Amino acid sequence: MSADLSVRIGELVLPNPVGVASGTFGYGSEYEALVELGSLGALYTKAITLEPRPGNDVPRIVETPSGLLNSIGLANPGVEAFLTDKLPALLAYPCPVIVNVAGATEAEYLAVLQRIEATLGPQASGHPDGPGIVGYEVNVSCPNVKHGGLAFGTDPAQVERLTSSLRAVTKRCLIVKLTPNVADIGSIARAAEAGGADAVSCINTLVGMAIDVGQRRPRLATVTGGLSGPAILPVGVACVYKASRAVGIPVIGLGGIMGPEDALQYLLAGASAVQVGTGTFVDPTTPARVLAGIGSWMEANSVMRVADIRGMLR
Amino acid sequence: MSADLSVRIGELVLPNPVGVASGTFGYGSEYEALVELGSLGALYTKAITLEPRPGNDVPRIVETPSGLLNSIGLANPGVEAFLTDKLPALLAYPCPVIVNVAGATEAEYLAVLQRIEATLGPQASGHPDGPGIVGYEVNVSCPNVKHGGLAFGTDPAQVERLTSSLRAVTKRCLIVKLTPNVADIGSIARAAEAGGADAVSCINTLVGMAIDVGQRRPRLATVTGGLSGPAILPVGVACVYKASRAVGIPVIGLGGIMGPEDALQYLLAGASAVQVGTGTFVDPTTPARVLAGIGSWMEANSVMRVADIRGMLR
Amino acid sequence: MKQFEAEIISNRAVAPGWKELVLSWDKGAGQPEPGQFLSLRVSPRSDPLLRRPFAFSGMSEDGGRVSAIYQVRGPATSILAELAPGSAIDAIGPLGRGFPRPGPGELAILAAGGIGLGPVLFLAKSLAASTLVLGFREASALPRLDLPQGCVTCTDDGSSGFRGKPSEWISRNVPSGLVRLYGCGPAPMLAALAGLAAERSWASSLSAEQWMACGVGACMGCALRRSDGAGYLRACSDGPVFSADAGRPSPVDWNPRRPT
Amino acid sequence: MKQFEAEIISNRAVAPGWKELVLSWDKGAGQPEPGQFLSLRVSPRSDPLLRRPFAFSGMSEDGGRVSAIYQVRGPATSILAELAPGSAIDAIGPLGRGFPRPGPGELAILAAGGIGLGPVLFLAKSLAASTLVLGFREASALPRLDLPQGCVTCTDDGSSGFRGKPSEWISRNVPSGLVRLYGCGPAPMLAALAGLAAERSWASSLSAEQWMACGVGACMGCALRRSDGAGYLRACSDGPVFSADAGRPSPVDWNPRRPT
Ligand SMILES: Cc1cc2nc3c(=O)[nH]c(=O)nc-3n(C[C@H](O)[C@H](O)[C@H](O)COP(=O)(O)OP(=O)(O)OC[C@H]3O[C@@H](n4cnc5c(N)ncnc54)[C@H](O)[C@@H]3O)c2cc1C
Ligand SMILES: Cc1cc2nc3c(=O)[nH]c(=O)nc-3n(C[C@H](O)[C@H](O)[C@H](O)COP(=O)(O)OP(=O)(O)OC[C@H]3O[C@@H](n4cnc5c(N)ncnc54)[C@H](O)[C@@H]3O)c2cc1C
Ligand SMILES: Cc1cc2nc3c(=O)[nH]c(=O)nc-3n(C[C@H](O)[C@H](O)[C@H](O)COP(=O)(O)O)c2cc1C
Ligand SMILES: Cc1cc2nc3c(=O)[nH]c(=O)nc-3n(C[C@H](O)[C@H](O)[C@H](O)COP(=O)(O)O)c2cc1C
Ligand code: FES
Ligand code: FES
Repeated sequence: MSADLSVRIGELVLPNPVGVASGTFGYGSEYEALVELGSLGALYTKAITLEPRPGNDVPRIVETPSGLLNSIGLANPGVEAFLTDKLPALLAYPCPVIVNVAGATEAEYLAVLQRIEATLGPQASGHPDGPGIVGYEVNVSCPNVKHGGLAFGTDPAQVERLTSSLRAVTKRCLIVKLTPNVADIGSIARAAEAGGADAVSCINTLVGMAIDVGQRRPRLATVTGGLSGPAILPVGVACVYKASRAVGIPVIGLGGIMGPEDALQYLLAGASAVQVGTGTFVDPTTPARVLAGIGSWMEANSVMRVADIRGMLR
Repeated sequence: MSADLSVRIGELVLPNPVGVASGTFGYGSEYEALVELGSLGALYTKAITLEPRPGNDVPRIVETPSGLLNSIGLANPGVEAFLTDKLPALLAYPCPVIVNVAGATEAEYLAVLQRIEATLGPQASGHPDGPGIVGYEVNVSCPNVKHGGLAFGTDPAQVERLTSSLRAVTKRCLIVKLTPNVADIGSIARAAEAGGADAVSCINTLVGMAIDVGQRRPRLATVTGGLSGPAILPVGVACVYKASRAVGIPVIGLGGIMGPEDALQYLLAGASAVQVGTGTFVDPTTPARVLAGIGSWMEANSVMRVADIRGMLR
Repeated sequence: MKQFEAEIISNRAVAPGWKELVLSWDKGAGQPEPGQFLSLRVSPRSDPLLRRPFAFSGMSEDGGRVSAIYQVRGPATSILAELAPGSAIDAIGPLGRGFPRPGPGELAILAAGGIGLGPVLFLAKSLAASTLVLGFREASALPRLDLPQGCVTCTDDGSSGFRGKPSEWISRNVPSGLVRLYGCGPAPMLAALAGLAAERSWASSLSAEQWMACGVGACMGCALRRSDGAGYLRACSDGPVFSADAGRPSPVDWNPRRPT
Repeated sequence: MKQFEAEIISNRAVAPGWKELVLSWDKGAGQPEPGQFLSLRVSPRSDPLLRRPFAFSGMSEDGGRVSAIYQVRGPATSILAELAPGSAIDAIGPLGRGFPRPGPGELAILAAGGIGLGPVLFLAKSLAASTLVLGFREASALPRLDLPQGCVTCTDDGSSGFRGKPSEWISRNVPSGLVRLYGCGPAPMLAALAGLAAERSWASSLSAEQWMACGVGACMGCALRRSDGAGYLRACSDGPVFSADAGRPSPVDWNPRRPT
């Protein structure tokens, strides 16, 4: 009998645990020549906001030791252009698609979701385990302009309120993506669960900064940026370990996954699924290698269902 | 005219900006054969607690991508043995020594400081720019047992109270060492300043975790540990940038410094001085190379006083 | 576009701090054009982490080998410089949009400086006729390569050929007329070339450089400011070559100034 | 103890997955003793990051060269295995406390397994008389080295020499009497040797392995549990060799079990 790689998140069933992370896979078409989309557990889109956003000033990226610091900003065409220009292709992909949503106010998040829901119609009944837009990932690392610019995701009360207002407008899978830039990620995960999230994903990038000492300038035009890549792997694994012990809903792990061992660390720490971000830039075969390596590990350890791995940490 | 490398922190004057970080340089004697102690800007001791502590169970260290994850715990002989066994040698060193202090309750921190102050006597008047015990660094990353185990350093109110009670018992330089595991390091730095600290240092380690997927066990006996080394460099630089803009007192930067460029990033971000930690393990010449490199950079940029670097970021 | 394990055929020094890499090429990846590039992962470790982009400097007649000329600058190029013939390297390409052919009647003027040498040499080889102008710091930086006959060399100090920048040579020696100005090199050179083309109403096709993370258009990291102010274009997939014609201004802003 | 740039004199394969490194030695660092080790930084990049400890396997007569036998296991040893003779490497040593000489009348029995081979061979060379017992997985793992005459080889599968572990050979073949049992190898082997020594009331000197960060006693990272429960000792500076005598039990707990 072959292993069961499927992942259940609320009502949703993903074909396998290895997705590609928001902002690192564009809208899919960019990597089509290099990555077989049909083998992805889920494709998380670049963040969508209500209005089009050009993104931050340049330079936007710089390499740090085992890390990538970026300040892309929420560069995206806005929800209307997304629906006309990107959605048709996304609906035709052979893998589940999850739309990453961002905003500067609660109202903005809500408007994006409502607009997409209005276009897609309510979710078909039964278990949606096929392709199509199967859910939303809410990026709460955005600064809340009404709360002095501190990110939504640093305050449990804001996370709970935002989650429950989004919950009210969709039956699709609702994932809240947590920021690691907090003292107690468990309390934020619990707030997302209380607000009605089907899952939480973590981690988003760590706040970081790099300076060109010759030029005496920050290397990023925005001064600080978000740190991703292998450097943050141990931080992500610790966050998943804590978040998965704080909530009953599934946790999706990401941050620094470059190969199967890294992904297995997340699954053993308590994640139900993982996402590959920066690892795809470095090697576009990473998602496929990770999936194959999880399969081999399961075989070597006589594990029949990927869902069982999270209980296997000694 | 040669450059002025001295650093002023409150009343204290350090001979140069490059110190060695707490917990990474033992009590000095361990590195005496490899590092010229007389060239150090300051030597920060391993944390001292009231009672002797054996430290955490083993294994205690594991390497991660460009990082070191440790769970040494506060392994130390306790303040009494420190005073009898370690203090005489520390007083004889040709560099300023700063004692790192830790505890599980406010009372414990206070007792350690009082005990050391009682032994040393009040500070000699005038500018203490020579060797000897010139100050304390308060490690607020320790879990507060009376507050559910969350670290002191994650709550501004606790940091302010702890700082002001320590301030009351010493005239020596008082540095509060901040944890990066918070949403807003500026607010914690302000609390330390309000409590009467002469400076803040940042960053302590990031919470991290690594799993041996073959053994299905956490690699550290304590499950999670503290991440240091080049992986955290951009996080430390961002913290110093923010903390130095939040307070008027000096900021001492550390985290991932491996060479002069890294240290200069901290100084340009707003630090008045730096510390080398993990970098000494990797290459014991790091503190000396960093100091020499800062000197060359100052010459190339016609900077006469190291204290001027912090205002030079464009 | 394809990802494959290329074999290093040779990796020889061509000038102080400069090397020429020759790689086996998987024809299934498609035929590289001048101005396009490939991305290489120089080490399986995570420092350095990101792939690095290098422009093609040529292709063997049978299409089975490609080359790139590179400058040893930092960690990745230092590691690359040590790789021995016979070793394998993870390559993705061809990437980006290359140089367009000259329009009917357009005289092709090609200018290169620094790391722009490779793509411009490749372009020169692919054109029946062109004027090739290469800039170097000094005579000792001239590469040991078979440069096309009649190519103009410029040095900053006049130690070989014309004293000055390629843009200065072109400005003095190329008469007005139907010209397409091609260029690749450091940002100030591109700005000078763009200015010259605008002044003379020449068409231009310039290749931009920008830090890259994905190299395929997915991350928006390699953004270049649009000249019309309406946001950004991607160096890796909208470019790296951007063209301007009589009626159509350059889509990207070649002015290297940074806003404050 | 000193930090210096050593030159790699040779770096040859001695068995599948095993190499012998020979380095120039700075005599100002002091003369290495069997059981002591050196720490190497294998790459200037930050991944792999930490220095790696390797026990000395020998020293040239003039003291100008030292050697270490190592197994290619992970990133650092893979990089080390590729370093060519003539290259420089950052070395610190000698570190730690080595094996004590046998006491008066003590018969020296030496056991090695896995990466314990190097230090035990060095010890054997330094002693006038000893019984040397080496354990390997199978015949093909035997190194191409000049092993001392009369040394006993054991293999797990019996494909060469004694079938079984060194501790088993010793237990069967060494009569009770005044013995010092020396050993270095994997944790289960050390536990077996410690048990055997206790049972026979032999003195023992065993070398421990533990992850290290500083290698000089400063970080407390390489802690080993004390046998008396009173905290920890440092493998790098209190050890790596720890001894037990008739009246004095081993200071460290050789039992590799991990608490749950
Ligand atoms: C489309 C494209 C084509 C290229 N073609 C070539 C080529 O044919 N030959 C060649 O030698 N190089 C080429 N480069 C540049 C090459 O990618 C960099 O030199 C290389 O990535 C440097 O890596 P490193 O780790 O050695 O140095 P790093 O430490 O990464 O860089 C060293 C210094 O080089 C500069 N630099 C490096 N990369 C960039 C970049 N992407 N944008 C701006 N400045 C940069 C910076 O000043 C940096 O401080 C090209 C770049 C692009 C974007
Ligand atoms: C005092 C001392 C002396 C040593 N002498 C030798 C020697 O003479 N020859 C030799 O080949 N090796 C020796 N070692 C071990 C050697 O240091 C490691 O094999 C090396 O560090 C592995 O580095 P790596 O990056 O290649 O592999 P890593 O990825 O670091 O390790 C690969 C695997 O090896 C094991 N391992 C590595 N280092 C240690 C350690 N310190 N403690 C426990 N397990 C470990 C782990 O199972 C790990 O998964 C010694 C270690 C110590 C502490
Ligand atoms: C270039 C880039 C752009 C990103 N854009 C987004 C985004 O739009 N929305 C979001 O939630 N996360 C975004 N992220 C964060 C990633 O999805 C991911 O959480 C993070 O990079 C950590 O994973 P990694 O180390 O595997 O990259 C972005 C990351 C990178 C590197
Ligand atoms: C092995 C080890 C032990 C440490 N012990 C202490 C300690 O006792 N007190 C403290 O304040 N910080 C301690 N730290 C934190 C360091 O002082 C420093 O803040 C951190 O390692 C980041 O700097 P680095 O990247 O240069 O190492 C320790 C770090 C390491 C790696
Ligand atoms: S490098 Fe990613 S979009 Fe160009
Ligand atoms: S490795 Fe640091 S104390 Fe032993």
